[in-house]
Amino acid sequence: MSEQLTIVQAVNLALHDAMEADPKVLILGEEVADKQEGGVMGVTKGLSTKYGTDRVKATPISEQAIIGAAIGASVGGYRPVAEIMLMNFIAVPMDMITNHAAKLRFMSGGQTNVPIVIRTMTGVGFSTGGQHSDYLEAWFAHTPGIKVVAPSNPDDAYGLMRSAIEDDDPVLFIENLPLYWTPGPVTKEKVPLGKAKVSLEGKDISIIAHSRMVTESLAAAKTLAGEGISVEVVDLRTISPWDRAAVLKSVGKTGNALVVHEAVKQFGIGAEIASVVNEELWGKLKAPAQRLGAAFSPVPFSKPLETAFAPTAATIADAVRGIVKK
Amino acid sequence: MSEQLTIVQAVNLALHDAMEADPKVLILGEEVADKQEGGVMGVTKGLSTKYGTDRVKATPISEQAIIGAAIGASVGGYRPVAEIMLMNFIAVPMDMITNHAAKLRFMSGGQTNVPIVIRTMTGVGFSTGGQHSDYLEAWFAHTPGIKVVAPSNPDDAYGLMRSAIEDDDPVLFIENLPLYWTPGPVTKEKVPLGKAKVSLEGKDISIIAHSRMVTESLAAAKTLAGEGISVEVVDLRTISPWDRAAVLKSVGKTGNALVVHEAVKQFGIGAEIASVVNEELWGKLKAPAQRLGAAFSPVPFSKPLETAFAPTAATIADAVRGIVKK
Amino acid sequence: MSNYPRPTAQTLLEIYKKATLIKQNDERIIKQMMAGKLVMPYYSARGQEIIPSAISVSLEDDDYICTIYRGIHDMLAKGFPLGEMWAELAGKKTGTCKGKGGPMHLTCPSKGMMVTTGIVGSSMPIATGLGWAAKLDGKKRVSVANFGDGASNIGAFHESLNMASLWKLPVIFVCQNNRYAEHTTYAEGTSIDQISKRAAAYSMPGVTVNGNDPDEMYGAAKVAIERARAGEGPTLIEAMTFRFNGHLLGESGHYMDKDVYAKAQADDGFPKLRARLIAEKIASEADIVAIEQAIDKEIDAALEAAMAADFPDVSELKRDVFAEEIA
Amino acid sequence: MSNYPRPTAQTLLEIYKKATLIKQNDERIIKQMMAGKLVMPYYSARGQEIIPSAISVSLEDDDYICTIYRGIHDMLAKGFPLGEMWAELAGKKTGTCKGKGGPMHLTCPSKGMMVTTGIVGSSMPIATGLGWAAKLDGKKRVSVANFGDGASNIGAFHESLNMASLWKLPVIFVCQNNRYAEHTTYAEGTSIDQISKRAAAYSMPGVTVNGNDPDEMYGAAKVAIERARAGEGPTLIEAMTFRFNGHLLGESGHYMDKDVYAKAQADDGFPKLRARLIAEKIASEADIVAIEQAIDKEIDAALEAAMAADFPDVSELKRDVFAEEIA
Ligand SMILES: Cc1ncc(C[n+]2csc(CCOP(=O)(O)OP(=O)(O)O)c2C)c(N)n1
Ligand SMILES: Cc1ncc(C[n+]2csc(CCOP(=O)(O)OP(=O)(O)O)c2C)c(N)n1
Ligand SMILES: [Mg+2]
Ligand SMILES: [Mg+2]
Repeated sequence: MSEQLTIVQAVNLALHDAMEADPKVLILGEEVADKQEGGVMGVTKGLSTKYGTDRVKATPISEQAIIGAAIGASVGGYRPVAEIMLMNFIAVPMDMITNHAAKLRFMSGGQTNVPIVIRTMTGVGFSTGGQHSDYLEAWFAHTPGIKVVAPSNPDDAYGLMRSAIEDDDPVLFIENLPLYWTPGPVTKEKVPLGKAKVSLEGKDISIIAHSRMVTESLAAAKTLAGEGISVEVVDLRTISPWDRAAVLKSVGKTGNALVVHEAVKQFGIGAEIASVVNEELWGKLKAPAQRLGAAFSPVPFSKPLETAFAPTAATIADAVRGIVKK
Repeated sequence: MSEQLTIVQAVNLALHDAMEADPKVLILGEEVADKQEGGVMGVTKGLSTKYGTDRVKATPISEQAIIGAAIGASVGGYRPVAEIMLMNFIAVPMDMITNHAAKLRFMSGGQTNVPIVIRTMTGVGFSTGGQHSDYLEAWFAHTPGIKVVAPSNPDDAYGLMRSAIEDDDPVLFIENLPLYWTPGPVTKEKVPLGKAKVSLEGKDISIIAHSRMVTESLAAAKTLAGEGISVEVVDLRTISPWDRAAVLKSVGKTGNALVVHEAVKQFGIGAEIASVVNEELWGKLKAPAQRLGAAFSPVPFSKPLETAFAPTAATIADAVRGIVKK
Repeated sequence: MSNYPRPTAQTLLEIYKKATLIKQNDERIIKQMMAGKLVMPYYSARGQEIIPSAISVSLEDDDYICTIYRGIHDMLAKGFPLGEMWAELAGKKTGTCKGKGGPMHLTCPSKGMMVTTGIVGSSMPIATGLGWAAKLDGKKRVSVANFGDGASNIGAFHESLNMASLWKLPVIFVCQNNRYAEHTTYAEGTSIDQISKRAAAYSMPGVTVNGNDPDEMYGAAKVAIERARAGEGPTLIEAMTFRFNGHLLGESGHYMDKDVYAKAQADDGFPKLRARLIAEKIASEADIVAIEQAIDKEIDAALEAAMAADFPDVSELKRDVFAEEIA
Repeated sequence: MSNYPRPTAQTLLEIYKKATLIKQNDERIIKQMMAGKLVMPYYSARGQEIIPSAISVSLEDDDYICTIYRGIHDMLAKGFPLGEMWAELAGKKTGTCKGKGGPMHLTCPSKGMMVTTGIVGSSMPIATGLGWAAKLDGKKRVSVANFGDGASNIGAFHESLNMASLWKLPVIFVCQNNRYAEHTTYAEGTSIDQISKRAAAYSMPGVTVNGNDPDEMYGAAKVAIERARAGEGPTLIEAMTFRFNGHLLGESGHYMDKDVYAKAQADDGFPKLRARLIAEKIASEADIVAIEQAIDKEIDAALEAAMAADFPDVSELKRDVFAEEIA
């Protein structure tokens, strides 16, 4: 009884269900009300019409006030879901997120907490260039007090959003633009935060990925299967706190690890995961954990450069061959 | 002929010498002019009196405009040194730094560049709590287009500041509060960016550190020497781009690596360095590269917690014993 | 301002009691720090006592306030418990924040003291959000955002006032204009002569009052609070005042003009109110001395308990990062 | 506004030529995109042509401008070379930014086109810095910051105007008020009826003009530019206008009120100026047709060269990140 939905529809449904289930759930952000067409991608469509413009507020272009308003409302007992339209714009309210949302619970000794969800979208592929495509999850994974999730499919998008809204701490929810319209079954089951999922079982190597890179990794796995290389794909789903147990279990089994993300490789989240894998499975690995990420440059506009910038099924497959052949 | 100076004096001297050497060098930030006492710590003392308040501008509390003004002036041919008083406040102009300063050269295809230096101070030890003590270098090391340096002593502070100002790209210059008044010899030699320094030679393990953690590591090395453990300490000095060759050379020799930073361990810069060490020296290591960093929490106020939060000579020594004893 | 409601004798006495608590508490903190018994960055509000005292008499416990590093005066006026405050300043487990927050992050939701921030300007967007929550609750609750004159030049000020005005939120923006932002004079950082004039940019009422005068301060606050409770939206109040102990305790103060300082001392609101209470026979010298002594005893008790309490256990580093403890 | 300097017939013709280039270039970009020959996010400025055309006639090549994603009209008016622009839009190595920047980051320092940003509000702090550089140079050069009505609600606006006013920088803040911020109407995001009124919060002159009227736009810009060159400081100009192709090419436009749209069309500045030139005998129908044809040829040439050019080599990912190539 699971319907086929796109990620846009799955997130929209999760927001509808959450607002229905809990009157404390609020929505705010630029263009989010139906008067403004329910978000530039329509992710918040129907919410203001159904739940009213007191609970669903279209805001001015004021990212600091958007996150500040969400923080304040949450400290006042609500569960706001704030949209920062594109991930690069998250640099604007960075103080509100890292110095406040992530820290108020600790600094108040647990007297206050900030149950907000910050939705944002990003990803290369649409020629949007240097200020509209970055993956910046590493900044937040390095920030104690905020959780980071990034679904790769409609079912997880629904389930993670429901859990993120119910979580009592701030959650950064990263949506991938090119994946938005990919349909998939949605069971409407909540997906626990902090739990990875083995998307494909394999024997020779574990690819650890999230968001769109899971899709690319699965495509690479298909190609490699034809070459007799058996790939296991672990979808992190939650980047912080990440599922060490699941990753170590998988790599413990395959003996090889490749962490793939669309973000710049250097100082990206793959480094933490690779380091832990090397520390914990020392002696049991066939090769050191490897990482694949974007080039060390801003996101380029020109199509051939944009295509070469981030990992693809092809470059992932090459990386796997390089590791397994060793 | 090298005089003894504190880091405050060394940075101040470097700024004086740079303004003297190049009329295009400018200073801006809160309290930086002598009318406001030359900076809260006196780092910019004397500059406005000597070079005038057109070149040395005390600003309103407007971090976005401070960095924006520095970017604009640099695109207009100047070399501004902007102060963001404390590192946590760098979250406020995050958009200016990461979406603009770091990207304009690339996005313009090299037609423009942003030769600015952003000075900031931070560090635990003075009971300043959750919003005044964070080390956030990992955010910027993960951002292509901006360089990150963090001196551990007066000589490097002078030399790196001179080089940072002469560099044609944006440089984030991190000063450590507790180290400010430690005196040391200053040769007035410029220190090239991207070059690490072996602060202490040793045989059994390489500790890779920067800023105040170098001091703690050297203290740990002293203790360990007494136990017959010979420690090599590599001072990164530049965090991005970091000196892979120097680090790999040292670890290639000792066979053991411990990366230490005051920033939170998880997803910190130690993960990148440890990963590269494990990738490049696979098979030549006695143990996987290890990391030591701050606890996964905001910086606490209470003294015993603040002391337990970040690595110390004692915890570094323990970590080394744990690795070398294996 | 002539048409402002005026405080009754009873209210004036209440304001004076709050101001006395603030002043004596400040003096005690400084004494303890000088004696090396308290180690922390301290931003004294000596001179600004009347502002929160005259505002808080019109606030309920469940009205929200957000304040800044220089905010202990705002907290005490709002009823922040002395014992938990002193324990927090001493970094003890019995502190309101278990010693984790310290002076710049004192919090006490039961008194509506929701957020204290060390980041200039950041009290405003959060107080705006609390105003949104208050409006949704429909209980006529209000939200007060305290900030300084220097903070009115940061972006968060602009975004917050625009949003609060657009959404008609029950927020009172209280700019405590003490003429300096760290070592920078008002005019060196601010491009307009009075911050209250900036309210016009948001179609919001804006008023400048003498923050050291209980009549003006009480009246302006009362009007703004009533307006907010009535659902008519936010107000910007600029309260002119001075901070006699400089920005951060221990600084040289060289940047402060001697004459300006002397003139400010002549305008110090606290001694004036004390004298007035006696002159207007609202209280006798004896009554006032009794008040002062009672407060000193309260402080003695809070201080002693704080000093006697234990420090938090290091395992606290794993708690309150998230709801669930860090493994 | 009555005392504004008025453009001469010669200047009006110059303004019209710039506006024609902007309009025809916009139409050609859309045609190419519809034909699938250009793939990029496109924010058409159709309807806003008169604003930069009437400003630029008072600017020199070495005067600075910063603009936004919706900024090709500002660039062409400032003299941005068509060939390099088209090559950049096509992502070719012959583009001004070697294809790395694209439509949202077009740059051409030789024409003073220093920074194009895709981040709302961010053109202002940077233009303020260019104004500081201009002031230090002492060459009477000015800096123009272009931004939209929605951008006037973001913090960077506030910080920039305050700083530019304090430092008396030669900056002209040009708010192109096209009534919408993406799908949000002016009133849904802005708490005051005219953005120019916000200038008062910074003791800065602020004026609202009909941006579609070359006389008003030229006059207000001329006065602000002269003021800046004379070292008297910044000005905020709000130019009322409309963008007929919506926010992003391809959108539904449902959020736009039909009547508002129809009324805006009646006020479209371009056809009005064309008719006026003929009526006032500044140019004949034939002259104008000749201008239009000449411009079309220029665009043909630029477009063909762009299509024929090569894409940048992938190794370009390692260049221009830093001065030195990435290893
Ligand atoms: C974003 C940010 N920038 C700079 C600082 C450093 N700082 C702390 S207090 C202060 C001055 C604030 O002045 P004002 O707003 O007038 O408040 P006051 O201290 O006078 O009460 C500054 C610059 C900070 N805490 N946050
Ligand atoms: C900081 C930031 N927030 C949001 C956006 C998304 N966005 C792009 S254009 C736009 C509307 C801007 O409206 P306005 O300032 O009026 O300029 P216009 O597009 O109408 O010319 C928005 C919200 C952005 N680019 N940057
Ligand atoms: Mg002040
Ligand atoms: Mg607009």
